Amino acid sequence: MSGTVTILYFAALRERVGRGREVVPFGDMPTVRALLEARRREDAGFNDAFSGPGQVRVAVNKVLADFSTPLHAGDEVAFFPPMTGG
Amino acid sequence: MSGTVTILYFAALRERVGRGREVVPFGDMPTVRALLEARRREDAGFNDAFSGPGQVRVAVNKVLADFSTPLHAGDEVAFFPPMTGG
Amino acid sequence: MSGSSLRTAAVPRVRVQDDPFDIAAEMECLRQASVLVGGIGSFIGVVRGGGGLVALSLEHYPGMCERILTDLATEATERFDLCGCTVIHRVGRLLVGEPIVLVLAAAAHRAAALDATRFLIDRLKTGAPFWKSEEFDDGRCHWVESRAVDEEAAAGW
Amino acid sequence: MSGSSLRTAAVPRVRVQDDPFDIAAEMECLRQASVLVGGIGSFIGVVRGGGGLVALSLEHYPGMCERILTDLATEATERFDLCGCTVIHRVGRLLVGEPIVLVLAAAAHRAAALDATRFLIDRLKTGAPFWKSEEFDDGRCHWVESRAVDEEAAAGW
Repeated sequence: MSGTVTILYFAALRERVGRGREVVPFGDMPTVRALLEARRREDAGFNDAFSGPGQVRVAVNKVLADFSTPLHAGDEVAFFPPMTGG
Repeated sequence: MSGTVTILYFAALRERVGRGREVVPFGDMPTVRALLEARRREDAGFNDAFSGPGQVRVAVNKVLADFSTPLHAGDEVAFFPPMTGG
Repeated sequence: MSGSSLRTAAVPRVRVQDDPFDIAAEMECLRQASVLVGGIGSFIGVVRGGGGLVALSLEHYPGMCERILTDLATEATERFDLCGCTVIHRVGRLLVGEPIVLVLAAAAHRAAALDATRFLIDRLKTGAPFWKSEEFDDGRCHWVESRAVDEEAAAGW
Repeated sequence: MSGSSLRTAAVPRVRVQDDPFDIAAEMECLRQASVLVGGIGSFIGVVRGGGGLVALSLEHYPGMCERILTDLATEATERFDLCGCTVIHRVGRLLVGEPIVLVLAAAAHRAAALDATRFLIDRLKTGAPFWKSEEFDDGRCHWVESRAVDEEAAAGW
């Protein structure tokens, strides 16, 4: 396993995480859930951000996904609160 | 009983009657139905027009009415087919 | 700041005219009716071509027509708690592709704005004294008959 | 002359932009999409004032947003047999009274045009990656939370 995964954060989640984008080594993260758990272990602030109020939605490569969606090197994973357009 | 009643015709009914407006003596026409019957007796063409296809709607003084609506001298009575706006 | 106090000036704008209407200006007027406007619904009816149709001629009953449209717009304003609404209907000869009617409804929320838009056009179709005559490219002309589906749509409200 | 043959060019127009949109020009574009257009439904969302609100700031997920709006507009075109439809959504800081979103749907008949308009705005609200932050006159800012009523409206289609 090599390469990286790009992670994007939007709206309230971006503010709580304190950044909008980061690139992490792909490592041993076969799913969105595994990526999240790895980030939480590495970064306490990250853990707090995801424990904040409201639900967290996820997209993989700009398509709505869920925590069991498989990941591959080069993927773009985005985390955000429920959408409020219109 | 004195005075007149103004009669208006619209759309297909105007074309069948052959005129858009006429003023008739009020006479003994206590209702829209009585007015219609009097006009039919006086004018065979009028009778044909009202026997044509489709329903006839009526308004008295610009308010939707029916054939039993009472009439008074000076009233404006309009006959027309079902409305097709929009 | 209550909605009703800001809406006391919500007098419907109703017009019957030969000329085209200015959609952007009408929309702008409603948008500025109140700071409580959150959505504006609209419908524009257009002369639909096909089957050799060249034009529609629209006849109306002056006076009664404006009164009925005003009553309808007032009913919509109360029923859907509108910040404002506008109904403009053209008459005369209109070519294929030309706009016939404009309905606009502004409300705090989208559901009311869209419901009111539909209410206005559904009720106008069979309840306001307009009549359409169709003109075809072979010279035929005939009066459009009312459609059961339109009567049902109007009765549904 | 069949509807479908004249509608093959009905590619939805979708844009996400900072700038205001030109409602009349967009409407005109749809009106001329086909001679079979009989009605155009529209909805405009506006920044609603009240409670000390000064502005909304709209954030979006570039790329995903346009893709979702295009999918939504394509679904509407097929489902409601549209002659054309347009979705324009603004992002950035928008003051009270400014238009946020424009949805337009052109069809042969009014029911389809109005249904499609509602479908598009209902589904867009909770299904496209936009997020709103409210800014108040006392300096407070907070993210708008999604509303159950909007989730239900979207799920209703």
